Amino acid sequence: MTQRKKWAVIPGFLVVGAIAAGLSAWSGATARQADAAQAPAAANKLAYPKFSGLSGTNLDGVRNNTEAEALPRIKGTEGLLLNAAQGPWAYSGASSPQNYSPEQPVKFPHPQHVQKLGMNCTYCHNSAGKAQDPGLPAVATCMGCHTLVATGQPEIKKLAAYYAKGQPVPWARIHKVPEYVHFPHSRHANGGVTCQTCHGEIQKMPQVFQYSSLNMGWCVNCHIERKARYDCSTCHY
Amino acid sequence: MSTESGATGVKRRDFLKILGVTTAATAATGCSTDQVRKLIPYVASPDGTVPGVSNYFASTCRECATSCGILVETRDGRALKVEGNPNTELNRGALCAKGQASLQGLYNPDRFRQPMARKNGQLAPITWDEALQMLATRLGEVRSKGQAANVVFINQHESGSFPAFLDNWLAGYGMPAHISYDADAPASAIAAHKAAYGVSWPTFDFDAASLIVSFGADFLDGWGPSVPLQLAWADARSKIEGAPRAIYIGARRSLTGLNADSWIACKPGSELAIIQFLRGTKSAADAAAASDVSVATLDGLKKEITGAKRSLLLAGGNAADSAQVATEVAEYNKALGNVGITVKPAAPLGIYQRLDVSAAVYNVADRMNLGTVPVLFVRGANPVHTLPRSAKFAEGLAKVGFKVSFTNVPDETTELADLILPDHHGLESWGDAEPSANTLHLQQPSMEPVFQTRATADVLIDVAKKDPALASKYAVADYRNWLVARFPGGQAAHTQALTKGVAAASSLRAADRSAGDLSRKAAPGFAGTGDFHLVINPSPTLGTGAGANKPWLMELPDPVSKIAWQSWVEMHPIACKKLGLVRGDLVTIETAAGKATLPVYNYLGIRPDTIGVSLGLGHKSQSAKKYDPDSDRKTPYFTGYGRYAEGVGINAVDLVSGDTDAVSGGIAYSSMKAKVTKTGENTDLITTEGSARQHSRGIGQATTLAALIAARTNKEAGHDEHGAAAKPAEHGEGAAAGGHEIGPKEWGGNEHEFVGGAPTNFLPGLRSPVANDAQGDLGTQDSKAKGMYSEQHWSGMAKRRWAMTVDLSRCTGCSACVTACYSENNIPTVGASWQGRALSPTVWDTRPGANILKGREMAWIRLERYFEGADDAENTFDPGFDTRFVPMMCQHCGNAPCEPVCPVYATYHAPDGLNVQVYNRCVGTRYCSNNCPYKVRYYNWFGYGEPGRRQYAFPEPMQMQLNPDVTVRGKGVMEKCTFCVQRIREAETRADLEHRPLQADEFTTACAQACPSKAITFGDAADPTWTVAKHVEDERAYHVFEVLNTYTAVVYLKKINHTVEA
Amino acid sequence: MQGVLAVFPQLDAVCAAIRDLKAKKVPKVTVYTPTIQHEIDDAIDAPTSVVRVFTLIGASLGVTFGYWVSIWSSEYWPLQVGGKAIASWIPYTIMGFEMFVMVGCLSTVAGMFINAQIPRLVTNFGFDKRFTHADYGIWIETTPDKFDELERTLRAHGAVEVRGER
Amino acid sequence: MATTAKPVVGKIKRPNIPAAGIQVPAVSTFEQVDNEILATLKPSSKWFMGLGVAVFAMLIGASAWAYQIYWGLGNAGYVPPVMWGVYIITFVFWVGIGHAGTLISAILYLFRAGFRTTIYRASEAMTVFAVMTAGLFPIIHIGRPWKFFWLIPYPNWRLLYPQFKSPLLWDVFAISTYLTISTTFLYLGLIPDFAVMRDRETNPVRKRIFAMLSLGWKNTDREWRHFAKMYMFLAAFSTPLVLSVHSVVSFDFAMALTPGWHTTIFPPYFVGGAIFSGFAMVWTILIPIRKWWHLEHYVTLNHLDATAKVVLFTSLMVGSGYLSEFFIAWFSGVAPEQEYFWNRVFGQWWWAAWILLICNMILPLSLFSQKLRRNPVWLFILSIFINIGMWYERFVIVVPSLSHEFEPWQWTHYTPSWIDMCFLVGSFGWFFMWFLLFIKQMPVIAIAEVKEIVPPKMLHGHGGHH
Repeated sequence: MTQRKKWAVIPGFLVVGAIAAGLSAWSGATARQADAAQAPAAANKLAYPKFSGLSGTNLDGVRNNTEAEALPRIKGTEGLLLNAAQGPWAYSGASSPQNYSPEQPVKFPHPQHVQKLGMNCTYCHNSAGKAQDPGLPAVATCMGCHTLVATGQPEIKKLAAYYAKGQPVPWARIHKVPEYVHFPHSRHANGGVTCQTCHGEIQKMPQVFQYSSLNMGWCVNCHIERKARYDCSTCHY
Repeated sequence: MSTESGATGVKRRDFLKILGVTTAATAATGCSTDQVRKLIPYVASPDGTVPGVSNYFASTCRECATSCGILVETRDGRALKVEGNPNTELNRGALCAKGQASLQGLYNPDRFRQPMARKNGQLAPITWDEALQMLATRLGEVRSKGQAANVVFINQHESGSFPAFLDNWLAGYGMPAHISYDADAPASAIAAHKAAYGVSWPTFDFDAASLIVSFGADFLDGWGPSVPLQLAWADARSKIEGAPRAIYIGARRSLTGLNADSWIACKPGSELAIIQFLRGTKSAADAAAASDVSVATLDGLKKEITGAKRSLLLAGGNAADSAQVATEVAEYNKALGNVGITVKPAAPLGIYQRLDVSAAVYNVADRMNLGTVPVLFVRGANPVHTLPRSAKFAEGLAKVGFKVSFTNVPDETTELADLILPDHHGLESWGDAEPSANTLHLQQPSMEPVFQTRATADVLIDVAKKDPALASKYAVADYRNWLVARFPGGQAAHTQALTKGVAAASSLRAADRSAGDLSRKAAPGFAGTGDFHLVINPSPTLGTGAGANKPWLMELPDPVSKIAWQSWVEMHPIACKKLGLVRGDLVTIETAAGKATLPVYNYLGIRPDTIGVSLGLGHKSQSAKKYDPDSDRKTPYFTGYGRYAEGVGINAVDLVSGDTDAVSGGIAYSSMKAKVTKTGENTDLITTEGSARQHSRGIGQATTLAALIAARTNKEAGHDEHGAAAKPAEHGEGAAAGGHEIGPKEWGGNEHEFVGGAPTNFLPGLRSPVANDAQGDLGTQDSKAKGMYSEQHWSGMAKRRWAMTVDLSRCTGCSACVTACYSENNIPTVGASWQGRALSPTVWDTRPGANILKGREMAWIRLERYFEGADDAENTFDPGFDTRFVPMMCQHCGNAPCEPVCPVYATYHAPDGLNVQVYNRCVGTRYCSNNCPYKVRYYNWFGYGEPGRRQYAFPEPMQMQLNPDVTVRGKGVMEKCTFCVQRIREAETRADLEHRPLQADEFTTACAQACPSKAITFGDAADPTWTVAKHVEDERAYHVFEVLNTYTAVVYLKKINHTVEA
Repeated sequence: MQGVLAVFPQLDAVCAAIRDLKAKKVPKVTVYTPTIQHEIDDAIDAPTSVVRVFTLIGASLGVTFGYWVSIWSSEYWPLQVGGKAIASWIPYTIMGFEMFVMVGCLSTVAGMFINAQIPRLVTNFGFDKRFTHADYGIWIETTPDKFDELERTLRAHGAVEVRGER
Repeated sequence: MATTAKPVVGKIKRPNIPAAGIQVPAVSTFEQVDNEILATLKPSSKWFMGLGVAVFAMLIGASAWAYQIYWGLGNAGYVPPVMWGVYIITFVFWVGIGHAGTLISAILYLFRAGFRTTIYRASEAMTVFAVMTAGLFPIIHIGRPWKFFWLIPYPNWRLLYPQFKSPLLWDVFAISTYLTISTTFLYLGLIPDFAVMRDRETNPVRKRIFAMLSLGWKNTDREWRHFAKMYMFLAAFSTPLVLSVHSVVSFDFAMALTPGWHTTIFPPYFVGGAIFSGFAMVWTILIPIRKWWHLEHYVTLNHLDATAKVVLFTSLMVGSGYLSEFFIAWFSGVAPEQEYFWNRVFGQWWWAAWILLICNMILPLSLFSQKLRRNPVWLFILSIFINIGMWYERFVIVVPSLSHEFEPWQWTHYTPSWIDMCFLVGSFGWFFMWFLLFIKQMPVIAIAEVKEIVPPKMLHGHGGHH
């Protein structure tokens, strides 16, 4: 009768919009996977589950990656599942950004110290098991070795200069949860969470980058998986 | 972007460079994302310091002469909170509001930051070297001119070695012993104690007494060693068997009077007649005529005293003859055989040892005005403010050649000094105190100095070292070493003792002083003309003015009038009616010495022929410059008494002639008659009081001792285990006495049956032992045990039910808990002149207390003070009213009305029974507050916690006081009492790290910790090993607004009134 | 598209033309009217609109979604508020109702759009401006060979203008 | 517009709306309808002035909002525990205003009340703009408006969803549904009129715009058939919706346990009040419009008389609501409730309570007089009083209750501040800005629907019966 089917442009727009949104979500997820891949392969071991879309949400908390399968399944309402914690909307404006990797005033190579020399993390970050704060080594701690070791290297010279002036090294901060979140390192370290769970394979990072998103869904998923409390007042007060 | 951002500032970062590490996941002093980009480690780790873990340093409080032991919590090198030291006999872990607020003296934004000297009439910063040189030169000059004997050193009175040390130093230069001045000291009582008992302060044993009679001795208002007295009072009064009855005699019912069971409202100045009647030297009729108290009452009093098994009579007051009254009272104590039993001169407190009275400072003023004082030193004391104008102290100062101040904050006296050598704050200094013989309270710095200040003792040592004649006497490095050297056992023992803060040792004692020149004796009675007697009392929180630069104390409503940030005059409603005054009307008070215009507070507890004014406010700068909240709030403010005190209220001392008590030499404050004239203007009272009556709503409930004992007897006799008789306190049935009894019966009733058959009668203990049972019989089984709310849940949270009891028989209304809460929970003060709201887009309300006027105080715990009785106060004077003090905080209801109305789960019920407020989730609809029957939710109307905002409550360096465990709230967020959830979580974490379960009473909340009456108990009510679980079962227990079915976790224990047995 | 367009100023004229066309079983007739006239409805005697099916489906989906989103999200992270049941259907009825109305209405509108074939981009075809003003019209989609016959029929019933479009 | 019943073949009835009685006898042809109504769309200098005033008032509100977002809510008059004040009062006020429009366009449609035809478009537009105004206030009044999106259930990385038991969330759903539906209703009703305008417009740009807005509407029988069905369903949905929206708004209060709020009478009492205030606003808007644009023969005195009867009825409804509140407070025996109501009328809030009682209960009684019902000047004056009275009704509900609650220690007083007033002024500016823009761009009287009650041209005399 009349010119018909022109109205089809409207659902058309909707379809295009939906595809665009899906693509953006997918690319967000793949970007994260790519980041993880940047780090040594083992980092993927505890990597966050792959994006499976919102449809993947179910109350059983079943995750798509095989590593997680090995962990105890969470039944019933405990399953705060959440693939929603991935994708472009997963950005937490309040936390420091994922993959943030500022240059440090002294280029401290973790692989050299940890992998080659076999130093323990808590040698330097000595209050990780005792306090809220993991602690940074005092310059004097560095100089304990570096008055003798590798003194000729330019980075060590920088370090020695700080020490000589009696100044601390102004390390650039990488990981930061918002002020209203309490993250006691001690409780995590003592509860069997390895450093690598959150920080990635930090022993292999020549320059440290933020491995995890530090967003709330990321925190809560791990809490449920590890049977830690997930009450709000556990972290927020 | 983060609105929960906390404080940050240049200073803090500088500070960390020197000191320590910080940050990581801690909330709070936090800093918004872009502000902290650096992690600063130690250069060299101090031993035993773990970043992010608190260290506690035992030390001694220097806010008043009492010298309570304190524990200073420090984190990453900065002091966070001051608490009482539980190791001391004196204060047993308790601490008053003033002591808590010492932290704000430490971090006061207006503290001197380095030495200053007057150059061309202006104070200008100089270096310490220059300053010391200047001082040494001056001292040399004075000595060479032979004027040393005329030098005066006025020191804020303190107990311990320093006074003797100072006297020795002065003697070295040929200068006379210093004047140890304390405007707050109870001069009349000290003089009487010395005369009658031979010691300046005996121990009072309230526990041994069965009757306490106070003649104007306001021992709960900061009179004498207030914390120890309050502890003793509360312990004695909360006993049920043999608890003492208390009678207060005075023209104004002070906080002590309100806590007493009876008030004998005698005419001001007539206490002498009453004690003389009691001692038999005056007839009842004469005494009755003098005191305007009926003969029957006086006879009754005498009968009670003589009939009491053991009585304790105390006398204070600051009238012209108060010392004489006190002496007679002390003699009467002797006659009654109380000495050695309730009054123990054999166990004296040394805190007023070597105190000089005001008369001695008058003498200095006179000498200054004669021009005979070449150099004046002042340290801590502020005579320009605390002395009456007639002393002409400020005028005298102008005639002194060289004035040196060691005071570390600007005040009226220091402002006129030529050289300022700021002392360390008490929390940065070494020292000691000897409150009782051979008990030494040690004082040690809890942190590095905040500013470039130096301990006065160290300065004295340094100066002496520059003098060849004295150098050999001062061969120690500093005062600390001097202290250590004379400590028995030396360095090692001293270090060991510091861990406890107390040692069995004695300080270097200085000889006691005579009252001195008493030439300005006041005539007994009230001078001048006028219809009213003016009684003046030191403020329980601000003293005579020292507290006014600390916003916590300024914001703390007066325990009696509930007014903050303002001076007021108390008048009885009868007097108000006669003069046609309503609450808040401005009146002019005129005495022979001066006049002031003040708003009227109509107070039941003052005689109709008397008006009352409090000391503590009225700080004003001598300079022409006035504090400008717009420009001055960003920089230190070195005039007046700092930004918080400047221009607030009036100084009541300006209304008195300044004559002294004939015996003690203390200022006779209450010695003037006053004319009161109506100005016709009205101002708003800056008060937190809405209605002073509880309108039969059973908020503060009471029972009588007799009823309690009768019920116990019944129960023991096996009558009616479960009936009303077993709980006599319930619903006021047993409390007919006084006729003011209030219980749920009067509102709502308890005869109703609720839907679902939920029981409405109060069952002892919490109705809901664990949170998820809060639904009572109405809840569905399915929801009760869902997730974390199941007791079987892995988190185990639902096994606990955090709860609190408040024993109203102990609570005196002192409000120390309020300040403790401010300190622990980073609660902003909102009353400062720059924090007001905008009256137009560009004009701000700069009245002090403008926000309080709008009801916006943030105190998570508030002290409600309700009167019962005296209903027709406008027409008849009835001294027989009862007062209920109710600390009101979040009740952590099992069925919380606030929770279901929040659209975003910002408040919800945690499985362990807490009513949680998640600040970062809050969008600020304020619906929760509307729905809270207890009205205990507080809202951030402005960015009080946001640095850089006009209303920022923590001007640098005050942000260092912020507790890193507690989020600093941004604007637009609701907040409320959390039951100190940070302490709960910290204790749980600690127990977890140590692989053990939580111990009973392992920790407590800040309010409970601070309470000088030990009225608050906190803990897990679901675990019978905790004390609180026993308290909730108490026969006096009740919930506020039980009829609303909220199942609160805060249980109140009824006040016990001690009525006279007929 | 080809067809014949007739303009009628009077209501009874167009009704008569419709009845006649119907009787002659002329297919693909479109009637234009400036407003709803029951006489025309009566003449056309069209089947009931299928929009109501859209309404039913939309409203059912809406009420289901309203309940589902509130119940599911309450159960998803169970938090107790005020001692109430975690998922409580009584208050959730409001969500169910509002979604019932919202989705029901929007799907009704969608149903109308689909069935009435709007939005359409081209209106210059088989249409005359007068139809939105005061006149009635009939458009018959047909091949040019039938134009004359139809014109005659339409004019007979009072069409003031008949034009063929090709 | 549009009939719901399939006409019986052979017995043509023009059954519904015109039969209800109120007609427009002075309008005789379709041409006249088009010409007269479209003539109102020519902007006049008066209109520009009015728009200027409205935009200025709106800008006052907008700048006040910017100021408030920067500084926080402290500059408003809030005195805790009076945590809600002018913003919520104004919110409820505007939501209430909106109700008359939906009542007229939907409920009266279903009831076949003929007088709705000429006034429904203006009322529906009023609804949309009133709800748009109201919808801003919950956002304005919250402390952190930038977090408002947390009230919307959408999948997020926090894993958190809103709390569906909160009456505020019900509000979010109710108001957003209401806004969506009334906007849809307004727009769909406009489509045939857009087609008229498209075809009568000569300016090519405007023509293009109207062409887009009309969605290619051609007035075909097929369109009308589905349109009529849809219109009926929309009206059927809107009827319970309009009753539910103000009931849900009343739940904000009724669900709380505050004395003065916690009462079961609120939903009907709020809905009655909403319709009452909405009709008053319809008068405030329509009486000047009919005068200035000479539309008296469209909106006749008969129309005003009919609306006045509705106002009188709803006034009696709210009046009995007020009285029963007092009765229940007395009857309940609950002390805080009794004290609160005493305080409301004879205590610190007596002035507000009496303003509302006089404006809402006493003055509308004048409408028992037919003479006054047919006096546009009096109706206009009365409408202003009713608007004031209804604003105060919400004031009396919100503020005195909160200021005089269970806890006597927290009893307080409240006075709005300058910024509260800026928002109040701004809300009127915002509302009238949209309304003024609307009436000069779109026909304020529904063209197609008016044509329905105008006798059609007939070839053989007048057919049908009217």
